[in-house]
Amino acid sequence: MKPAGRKEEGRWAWRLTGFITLCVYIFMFAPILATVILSFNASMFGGFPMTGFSLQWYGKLMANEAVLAAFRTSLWIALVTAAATTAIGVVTAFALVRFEFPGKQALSTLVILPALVPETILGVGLLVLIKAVDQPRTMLLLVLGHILLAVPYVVLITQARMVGIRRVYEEAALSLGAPRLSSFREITLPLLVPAVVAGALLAFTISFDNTSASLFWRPAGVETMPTQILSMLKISISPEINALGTVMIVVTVGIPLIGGAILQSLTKFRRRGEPKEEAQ
Amino acid sequence: MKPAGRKEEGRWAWRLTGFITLCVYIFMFAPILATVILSFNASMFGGFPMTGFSLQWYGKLMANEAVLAAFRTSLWIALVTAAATTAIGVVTAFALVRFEFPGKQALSTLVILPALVPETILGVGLLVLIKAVDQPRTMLLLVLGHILLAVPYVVLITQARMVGIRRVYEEAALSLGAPRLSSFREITLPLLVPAVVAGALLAFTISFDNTSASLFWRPAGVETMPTQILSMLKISISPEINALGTVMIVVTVGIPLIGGAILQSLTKFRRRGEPKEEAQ
Amino acid sequence: MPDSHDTTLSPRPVSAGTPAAVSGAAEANRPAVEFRNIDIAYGKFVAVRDFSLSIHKGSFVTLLGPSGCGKTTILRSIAGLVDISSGQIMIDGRRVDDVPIYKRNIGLVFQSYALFPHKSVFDNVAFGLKYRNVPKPEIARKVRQALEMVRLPGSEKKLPSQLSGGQQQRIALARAIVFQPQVLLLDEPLSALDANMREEMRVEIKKIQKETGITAIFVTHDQEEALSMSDRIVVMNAGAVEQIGAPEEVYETPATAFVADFLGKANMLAATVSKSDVTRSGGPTTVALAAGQTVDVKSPRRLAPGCKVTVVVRPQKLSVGAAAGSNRLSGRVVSTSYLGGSAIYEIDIGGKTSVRANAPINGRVIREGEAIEIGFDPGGCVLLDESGRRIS
Amino acid sequence: MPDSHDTTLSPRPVSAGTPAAVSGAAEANRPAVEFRNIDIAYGKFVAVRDFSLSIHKGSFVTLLGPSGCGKTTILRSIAGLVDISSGQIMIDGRRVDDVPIYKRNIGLVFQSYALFPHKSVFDNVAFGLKYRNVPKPEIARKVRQALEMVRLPGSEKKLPSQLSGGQQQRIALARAIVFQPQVLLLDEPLSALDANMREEMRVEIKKIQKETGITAIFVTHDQEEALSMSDRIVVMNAGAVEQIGAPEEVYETPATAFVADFLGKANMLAATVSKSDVTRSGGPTTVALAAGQTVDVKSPRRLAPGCKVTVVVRPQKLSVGAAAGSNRLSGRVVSTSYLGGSAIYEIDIGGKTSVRANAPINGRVIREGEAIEIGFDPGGCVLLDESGRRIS
Repeated sequence: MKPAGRKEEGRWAWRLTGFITLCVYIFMFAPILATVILSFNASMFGGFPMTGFSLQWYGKLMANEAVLAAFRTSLWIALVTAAATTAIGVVTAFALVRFEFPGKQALSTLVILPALVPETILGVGLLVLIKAVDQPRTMLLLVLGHILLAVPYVVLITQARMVGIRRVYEEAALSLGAPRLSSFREITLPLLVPAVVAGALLAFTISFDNTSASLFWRPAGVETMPTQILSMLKISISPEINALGTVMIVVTVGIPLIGGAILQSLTKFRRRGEPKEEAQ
Repeated sequence: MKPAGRKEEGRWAWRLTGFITLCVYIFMFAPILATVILSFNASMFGGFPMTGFSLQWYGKLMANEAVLAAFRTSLWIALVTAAATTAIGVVTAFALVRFEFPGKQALSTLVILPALVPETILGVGLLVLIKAVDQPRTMLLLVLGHILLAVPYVVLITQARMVGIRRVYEEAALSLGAPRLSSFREITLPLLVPAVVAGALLAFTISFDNTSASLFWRPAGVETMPTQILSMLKISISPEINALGTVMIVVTVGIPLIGGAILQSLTKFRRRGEPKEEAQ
Repeated sequence: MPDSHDTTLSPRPVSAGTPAAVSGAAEANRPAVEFRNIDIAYGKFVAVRDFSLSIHKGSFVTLLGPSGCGKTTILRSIAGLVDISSGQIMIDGRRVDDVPIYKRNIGLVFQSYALFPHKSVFDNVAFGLKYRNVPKPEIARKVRQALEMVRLPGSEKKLPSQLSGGQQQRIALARAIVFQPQVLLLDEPLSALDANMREEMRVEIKKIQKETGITAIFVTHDQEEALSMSDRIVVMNAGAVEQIGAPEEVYETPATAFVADFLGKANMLAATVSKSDVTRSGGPTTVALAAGQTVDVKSPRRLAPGCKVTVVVRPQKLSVGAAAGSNRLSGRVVSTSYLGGSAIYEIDIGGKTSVRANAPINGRVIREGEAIEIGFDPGGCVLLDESGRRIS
Repeated sequence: MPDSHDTTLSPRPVSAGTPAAVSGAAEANRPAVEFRNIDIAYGKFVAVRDFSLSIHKGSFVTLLGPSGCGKTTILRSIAGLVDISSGQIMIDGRRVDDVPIYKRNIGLVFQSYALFPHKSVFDNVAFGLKYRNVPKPEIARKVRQALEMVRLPGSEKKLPSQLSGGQQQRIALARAIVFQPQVLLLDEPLSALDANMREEMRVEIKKIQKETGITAIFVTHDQEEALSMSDRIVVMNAGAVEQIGAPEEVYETPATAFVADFLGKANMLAATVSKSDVTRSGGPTTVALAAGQTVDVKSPRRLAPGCKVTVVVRPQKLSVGAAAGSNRLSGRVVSTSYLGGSAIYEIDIGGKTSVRANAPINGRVIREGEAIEIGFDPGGCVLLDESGRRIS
């Protein structure tokens, strides 16, 4: 169907939109582009015009033990967070969508709340609490903190998908003789896969990128990538930062994009040949 | 309809879920509760048991010029961000959902991307860019940065609602003689209100709570609430922090909750008397 | 095509070879499904009240009623998807109240097909066999037979999304019957299909049910489906049974005003008995309609003059114009709906009463505003008493 | 109720008092809507091809066809919601191709009602009047009249969500006619309603259209709706017109095989002319069916023996059993669908050909497997030539 406002009338609206959107996205992508491009700058001093192409800053990064340690720490935490939140998310979403139990309504509301509770508060709160009960900050606490931050989003994603998986599929499997666990494993879980993958990727990104909570909770001497960058920034904005930023971009944007692409091609494969909607 | 797993079979699943969820939420809410409770502690030293009820730490906050300045700065930025992002969100979502134009598909993808780009990257990138073009960090930059961070979420919320508002409503208004702008104002906009309110509240919270981007972008000497808390934490975890945390909780959780409640009661009022779905 | 399958899909009696089968002398005349005084309540809402029904092996029974009448709830209770509050459900003589759904050996066909979207047609149909530990070559053979039976041979590798609605419902049917369940439950399986496909599937389902000899319970709100497919119809309203009987019985002699109205929108004319032949019980009775005119009706028993009755006449039983017989009413056409082979007339017969007549078109369609004569055979109507029950 | 409104809602002629009205001597015989060689294409897909139609003032014209045939596209082009690629659309003699939708003065009723959910019934109905700068007291009066006309007086303060589907569609109708548009466009307005409500609304819409004398264009895929409501039917297929005519004309003498099949699923029997009366043009012609039997048909012109034709007979025109006349075919019942007043028989007449007969039940329903005689009047069929067009 052609747009309703084909004539002159509609144009002003989307011209304005186009302009605003363009501004927002230039504002968003120009910095990223600048970071990536300048990371290959040969010059010691950041800034355009570039003086030549060089990989020296990446070389410097690879030789920087502190950076490598921070990268390993972040990666490890992010992977554990992704795995744990995904498992929690699937079970919670299944229980929330498929079963009736006392307090379900309350629990549903609680799921949304923490996504609204700002990190600053969670960060301060946890610190206050462990100080109140006189405990040290440990890596376990940091990982648990990241899981806490990511769980609501993963539950929301899985829950949304779960609602979309009609109960009749499970009822059909049961009626055909598959016990409950088999029905879940054979029918529900495969249909949940897109949400599981999306949730895991999101949890990974949330954890890998987390700055403020990590600042609050990390044990003494432990740096994650974002805190490492922050502490390096305090010294100076060196071209090494550009290289580190580019690595961050590759990990936190590249991985989800690749994951999303794989997911989409999987879904496409499944939908191949699905009857098209009516033309008019 | 009763749950399908009424007998023994389903129980293990939701018992496990209940347990996990309980752990997560204790982990989440215990710190918050601790912060709020300890903020009324009479003792100089945080920690249980409490020695008495006192409002002295709130009094101290009110006398702390730095804290008051940070609060005013954060509030001001959050309000501007909420207003700007909401306006951008409505126009963009309308254009994306209702009009066909070249590059629409690309633009739709771009809308999702920035929500995936981590704050650390945006933070670093913007810094790198302004250093590359040799500009100082200003308040305008900080506000623009916050708008940038909040826009994708607001667009997503508004877009989701916009998709739900069927085009026939607008077509009906047009066929009845209302020009395009009147149709938008009388029909589309009122139906979009829930998304607009939700988007504004979310933008407010995102801005008010932002730590990492503010750390990167704030002009020298400017503190927002989260950066203020961080810098106070570097000195010590004083009971004053508890009081400040409690204020943050009230602003960032209380305002959206109240907004949501008002919104829900509005929607309920509208839906009153809607024919119930069939019992079986 | 239907001839190409062998007898493994035509289990007469149904129980042959099924795991839960019980053999014995009493088997032949034991009902396939039996409800004994079932109540089903959700909290305070009673969905089904004191429902009893016994279903013969190999028969096709339809639960017919408006939405919310409890028909789907009953179907789901046989499957074990809904708990009964009291009473007993027996499948093939075995009480199943505490048997979980996956052990009940029933075939279930849903309104929304419910084919597993991520599994091929083969895997969908084979699903029930797999959980019955049927050996693989046997599964392949049975799936092929089932697909031939629903006239979709060779579709094993397709995904459900590649099939049309009608094809999906055929696959769902194949999936539900391939493991020879004791009962086949069909929950409004035709209502998601478009009109042409619906009629085709109606014939198809009935044919397959006959060939396999399976006991089928069919739920619908569509009177045409119920009349054309069933051996017996259970008409339900508000959780209770209104009438149970063969299609002809339910249509021709509705037990209550509800049944008369729900099946075929009968004309209901309030009347008072003015004269009745005292000598014969089935004799002619003359009633004065509240609308003002007088007609003869045939009553199964003698009615006292002055007795209030409702005369129920189906639109199809009313002849119009020249075809109207001796038992006549005169009126004026309020509206005419031309339907091609026939026309529906709404006729004002005075006293703010209008009747509907559905008559084949002989010659000219009578237009709005014209005077018209309508007539019906005294035996072509049913009389209801003041409480809305049929006088018999 | 319909008597309680005054003449402001019954504008004959339609143009009286409407802002866009053009007065003049030629007004009376100018068509209300005229399409001149319309093409509508989306990119490379041609939705409508060379469509011409002239619609008389006050008439009820239906665009009938399967989904995707372009009927909705044409309707939307009148409203201005779809651009035409070439040709002209005239409303009341004025070319509207470049007039934006909100200046076209048309009333539009949607399948999904499209009532503004956040506005009361009053505000919904008053919407069109408000944008025509009607004074407030006048608005209140007109809204009240419109609500009385759709038999929902007093519902002004309700919200659409408080109304049933049928009630919502009545309000939508009131909203579309209250400002006396030049044309009323109805886009499958009944298809979201349940069967009983649909029949009621069919009568209602037709009645209101007659009373107001408004020109109505109705889009549907339902042949019953088209036949029962229309003054003229435009049967469409794949973007082109198949036949235009009165309901009786389209039903009794379908111009093409498509029309015969789409309206009432006619039997199409391949045949060869074996003998024809050379002396008279309308004389009896004997044809040999491909199925093997021989029947007499009436041809409008002389056909040479050996000529291939298709005999189109509607299921309703076939008499069965004792009622079958002299022009007989014998066969065997393959399936019987009991429908209450009548039954549909699928009858195998040999040569792998089966025909459907829809016959009223006289006495006994004939069951599957029984032998049966069917007959039809030689004038009760239509002959198509080899290209599928009616022989005339």
